[in-house]
Amino acid sequence: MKRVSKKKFYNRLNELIGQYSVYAPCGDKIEEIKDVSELSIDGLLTRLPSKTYMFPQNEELFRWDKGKKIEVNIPDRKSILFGIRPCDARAIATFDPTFDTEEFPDPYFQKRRKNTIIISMGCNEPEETCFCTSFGSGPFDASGSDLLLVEMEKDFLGIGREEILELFGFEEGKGEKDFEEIKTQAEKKVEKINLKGIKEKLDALRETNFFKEISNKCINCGACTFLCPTCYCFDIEDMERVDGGKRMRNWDSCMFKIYTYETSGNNPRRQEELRMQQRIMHKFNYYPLLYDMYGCVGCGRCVSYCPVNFDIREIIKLINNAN
Amino acid sequence: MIDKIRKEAKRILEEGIVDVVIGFEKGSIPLKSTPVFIEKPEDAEKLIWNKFCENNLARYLRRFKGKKVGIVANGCCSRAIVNLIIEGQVNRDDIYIIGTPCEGMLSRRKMLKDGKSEKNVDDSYLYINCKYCSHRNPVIYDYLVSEKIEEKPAQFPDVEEIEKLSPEERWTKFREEVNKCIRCYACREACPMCYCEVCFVDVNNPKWLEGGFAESDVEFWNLGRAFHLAGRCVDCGACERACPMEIKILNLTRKLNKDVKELYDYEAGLDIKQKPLLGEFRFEDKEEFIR
Amino acid sequence: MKNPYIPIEAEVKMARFESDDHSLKTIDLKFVDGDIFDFIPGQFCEISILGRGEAPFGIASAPSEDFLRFTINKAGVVTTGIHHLDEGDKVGLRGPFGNGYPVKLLEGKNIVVVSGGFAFTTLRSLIIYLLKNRDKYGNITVIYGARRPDLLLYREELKEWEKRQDISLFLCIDWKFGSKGPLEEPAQPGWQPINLKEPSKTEIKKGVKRFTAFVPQLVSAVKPSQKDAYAVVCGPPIMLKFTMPVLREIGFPSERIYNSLERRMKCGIGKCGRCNIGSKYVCKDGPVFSLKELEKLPKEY
Amino acid sequence: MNKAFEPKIATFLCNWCSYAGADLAGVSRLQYPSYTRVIRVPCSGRINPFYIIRGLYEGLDGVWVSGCHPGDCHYQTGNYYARRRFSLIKNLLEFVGIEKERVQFSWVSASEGGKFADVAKKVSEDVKKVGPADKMIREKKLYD
Repeated sequence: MKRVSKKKFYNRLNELIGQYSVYAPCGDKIEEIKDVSELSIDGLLTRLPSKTYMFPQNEELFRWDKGKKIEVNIPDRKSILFGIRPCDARAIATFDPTFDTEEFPDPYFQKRRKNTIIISMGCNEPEETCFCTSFGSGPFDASGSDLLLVEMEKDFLGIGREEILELFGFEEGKGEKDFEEIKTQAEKKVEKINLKGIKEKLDALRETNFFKEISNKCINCGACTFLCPTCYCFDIEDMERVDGGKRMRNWDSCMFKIYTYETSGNNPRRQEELRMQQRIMHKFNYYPLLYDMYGCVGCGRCVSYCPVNFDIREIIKLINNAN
Repeated sequence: MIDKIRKEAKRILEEGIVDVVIGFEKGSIPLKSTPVFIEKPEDAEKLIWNKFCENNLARYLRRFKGKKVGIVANGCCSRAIVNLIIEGQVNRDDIYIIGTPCEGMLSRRKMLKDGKSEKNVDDSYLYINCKYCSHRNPVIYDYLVSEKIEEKPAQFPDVEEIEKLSPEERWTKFREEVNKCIRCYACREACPMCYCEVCFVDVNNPKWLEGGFAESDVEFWNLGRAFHLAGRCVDCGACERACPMEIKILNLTRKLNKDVKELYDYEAGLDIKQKPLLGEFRFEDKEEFIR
Repeated sequence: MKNPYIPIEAEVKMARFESDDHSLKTIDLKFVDGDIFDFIPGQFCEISILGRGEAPFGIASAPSEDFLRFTINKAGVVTTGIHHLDEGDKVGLRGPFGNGYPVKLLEGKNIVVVSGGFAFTTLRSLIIYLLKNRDKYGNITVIYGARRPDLLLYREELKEWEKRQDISLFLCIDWKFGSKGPLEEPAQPGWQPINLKEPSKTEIKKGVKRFTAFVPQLVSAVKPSQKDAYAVVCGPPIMLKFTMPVLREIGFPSERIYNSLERRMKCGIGKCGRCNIGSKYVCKDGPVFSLKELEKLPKEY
Repeated sequence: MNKAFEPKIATFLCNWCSYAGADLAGVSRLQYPSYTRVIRVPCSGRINPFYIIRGLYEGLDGVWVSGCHPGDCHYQTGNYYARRRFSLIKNLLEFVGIEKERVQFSWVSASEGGKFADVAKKVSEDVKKVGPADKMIREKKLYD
C-alpha cells in the first residue's frame, strides 16, 4: 500500500499551487485556494457539489463586442480538484456520456475534465444520509478519482494512478490491514438500498398513478437538483451589456415549471408530478437505459437539504414495494 | 394532543367531511417531520405533532382545488390560510382546520450543529420567528386540539439590532447572506403566499433580472421576493427553513412585517374580512419621507 | 475541436411578412462565408440574435435551394427580434440539428402529408424535396389547413401545386370573422363546406381543392389510401390529437405515421435536458418520430 | 476620476402634475441641475417598486419619483396606494444598506414649478453627496 505523511503531502500540494490551480472545499463551496491553510475539509461533503467546479453555476459560452464579433475563451489551465469525496468524484464521471459525445462534444466541459487531476478523500465517518454502497460503490471507491486518499492518523494511504502517486511522493508502506478495517467499518454505516431491477420497475410504473400519489409532498423547488452532483440541466441565456454581450450557460432544474414551458403556452410537464417523475426517471431509468449507469451516486445531499424531507431513498423503497 | 389530532382526522375522513387530511408524519431523518397526506381513515395513525413540524402546510392547499381538505394548522399556517382565502385562492368552505396551538418549532440545523438531541434542548434553539411569535394560536379553526396558550405581543429585536447598524454594515450583512443564494427557489416554493403562476424572475418580458448567479442578480431576487410579501407575509419562516444555503431570509420579511405593523398597524392573515394591505389606504397614512 | 455552441454568421437575404396580420414572417438566410450545409428536410436550426437569445426553428427550404428559409411566428423575445430583421441584417445560425424526415425510407412509397397552421414549414421543405426527386416517390397527397386563408403559408407555391397533376393538394380553413364554433357553410367564397358531423360521408368532387373544415375532418373526407403509403404529420398538439385517430381509422399502422414534434429547447444537441420524452431527446433523436416509437414513450407529448 | 461626479437620476414624473410642474419650471426659466432623466408615467401609482430596484440594478445613482399631492390624483386615489408601497420599499432598501438619499419621493403639483426646481436641486445635491452608486449594480461592461 502506498503511503505518505500528511505533512509531506500538504507541503507537496502547496508546492504544486504554482503549477496547478488548486480547487478544494472551503466551507460550503469548492473554491480556488492559494495556500493549503485555506483548506477546510473537516466536514464530510461540501454543501455545493463537485459540479460547481466541473460545470459552474454560470459559465460564459462566448462573448461579443459592439461589432457583434464573437470571441470564445475557454480556460485552459492545469488544475487539481482536491479533497472532494468519492461520490462527488464519481459524479463527474456521470457527466461524460452527456458532454463527451462524439457528435457534439462540449469543449468547455472536456477541456476542464482533461486538465483536472481529481484527488478525493475517503470517508472514514459517513453520514446517515449517505447511500453510496447501493450503487456498488462505497466510501472508499477510487473509480472516478485519479487519486483516492485514505486518512490515517498521521499519514495518507493512496490508491490511484501511478504517476499521480509519484507526483505527491507516495512511498511503499504498510497499511492494508488498517485500511480494510476502516473500510468495513465505514461501509457498515452506509445504508444500502436495493436497486435491483429498478429500471424495469420504473418502466412498469410509468403509466400508473404511482407518481401522482407519492409526489404530493414535493414542492418542486430546485434544491435537490442544484445540490445534486449529477444533475446537469442548464439554460442558455444572453446578457447584454453596453459594449457587447455574452451568452451564458446557467444551471437550470427540471423541477421548475418554466423549464419546459413553450412560447406557445403549451407545457408538456405542467403538473408537479410529471416534473418529479422526470427527475426520478432520469436518474434511475433513462440513465441506466442510455449509458448503463445510474444518474445518482448516493451522496445524500438531496436527502439532508430537502425542505420537506422528500427522501429519495424512501422513494426507491416505495418503488420496490409498488411492484 | 397527537391523539386528538389523529382522532379528529380519523373522524372527518370517516364521516366524509374531507377527502384528504394534510398533516405531519415522522420524517426519514432525525429531528425532522415531514408533510403527509392522509386519505384513508386508518392511516390517521401516522399523524404526529412535535417540535419539528417546520413546514407551512398551507402551501399545499392550492393543489387540492375542488377537494375538501382537512389541515393541521398552527398559528402561522392558519394565518396563511386566511390570507389565501382573502386573496381568493382557496375557499373557506372546502377547508376543515384542525387547530393546534403551537409553542414554536426548533431549529434542526442549529441543534445538529451543537449536537443537541430532543431531550437536552432549550428555548434558545427555537427559530427566530417562533421565538418572537405573536400568534401562537390558530386564528381560525373548526376544531381546536388543546387549550389556547398565552399570546405575546409582536417583537422584532432581531430586526432592530440590524437597524442600529450603519448603512455600510447593513449592506455587508445583507450581501454576505444573500450571496450564498443558488437560486433554487426553495424559499419561493415553500412559501404559502408565493403562488404566482409565473414568478417575476421567470418572466422574460419585461425581463426584470438576469438568470445568472451574479451578486446583483441574487440581491435583486431576494429583495424582490421579500417585497412581494409586503403585507402578506405571515412570518411562518418556511422560506428560511427551506433554504438549503441557510440564508437568513427572515431578516427581510420580518423587517417588512415590522414596518407594516408600525406604520399601518396591520398584520397579515388575522381575519377573513381583512383587506390586503396594499389594496387599501388611509388618508392619514404617514408620508414624512415624501418631499 | 468544433464548438457546437458557436453560431455561424448568416445574412438575411429576403424578409417578408407571410400573413396579413404580420404575425408570420419569412426570412431567407445565406451564410456570410461559405455555402449552405447539407441537410435533410425536417431538420431544424437554432437562430440566435445576439443579446436576445436563440430559439429552434424548422428549416422551410429544401436542400436543393441555395438559401435557408424560416417562417416565424411572433411570440416571444427571440421571435420578436427576428420580426424586426430586415434584408442585410445579420443573425447567428447553428445547425442543422435533429434527424429529419425519413426520406430514404419513403422512397417508392405513396406519401400523405398532413399539416396545420405554420407547422407547414418543414413540410414545404419535404414537398419540394419530393417534387425534385419526383420519380423516386409514388402519389403525393398534401392536406393542409389553417385558420384563415392568409395564414396558409407560401400561397404562391400552393397555387402552383394546386395546378400540378403529380401532387394532389387539399387546403382547408376553419375561421370566419365573427363566427363561433365549427362552420357548416363556406368560410370564404370559394371554400367548399364539408359535412362536419360525418366528414367521411362527404363526397369530394374532382378538382375541388379548397374546403371549410378542420384538418382531421378534411383528412377523414379525403380518405387518402393507406396502401403502400406513409403519413407525415406536423401541426399543433390539438391537431395531432384529433388527426391520429382518423389516420388509424383509415388504416395507417402506427409505424407508417411519422410525426414531427416540438419542444422547448435550449442547446439543440441533447445536453440541456429539457426536450426529452422518456429517454429520447426531441432535439437529438427527433424531432421526427414514428407513432410506433412514440407509443413506447411516456405520454408526455 | 478628475471630472466632477455627475450623477444619473431616473426621475419618474406623473403626467398630470409633476411633469407639468417640470414644464412650468422650464417655462419660468428656473435653474436646476440637469442630472435628472425624466420618464413620464400616467400616475405615481404606476410605479412598480421593482422599477426602483431595477434602476439601482442598472447602476443609476438615484431614483426620484414624483406625483400629485394626496387628494389631487387624476385617478382619485392612485397616489394613496402608491404612498404605502413607497414607504415600504424605501424602508426595505434602507434596511439592506442602500443609502436613503438614493431613493426619493415628492409631491409636486402642476402649478409648483418652483417646488419642482427646488426638489430637483435637493435630490441632486443629496445624490451627489453620497457619491456614485456602488451597490446592487450589475456588471456594466465586458471589455475594458
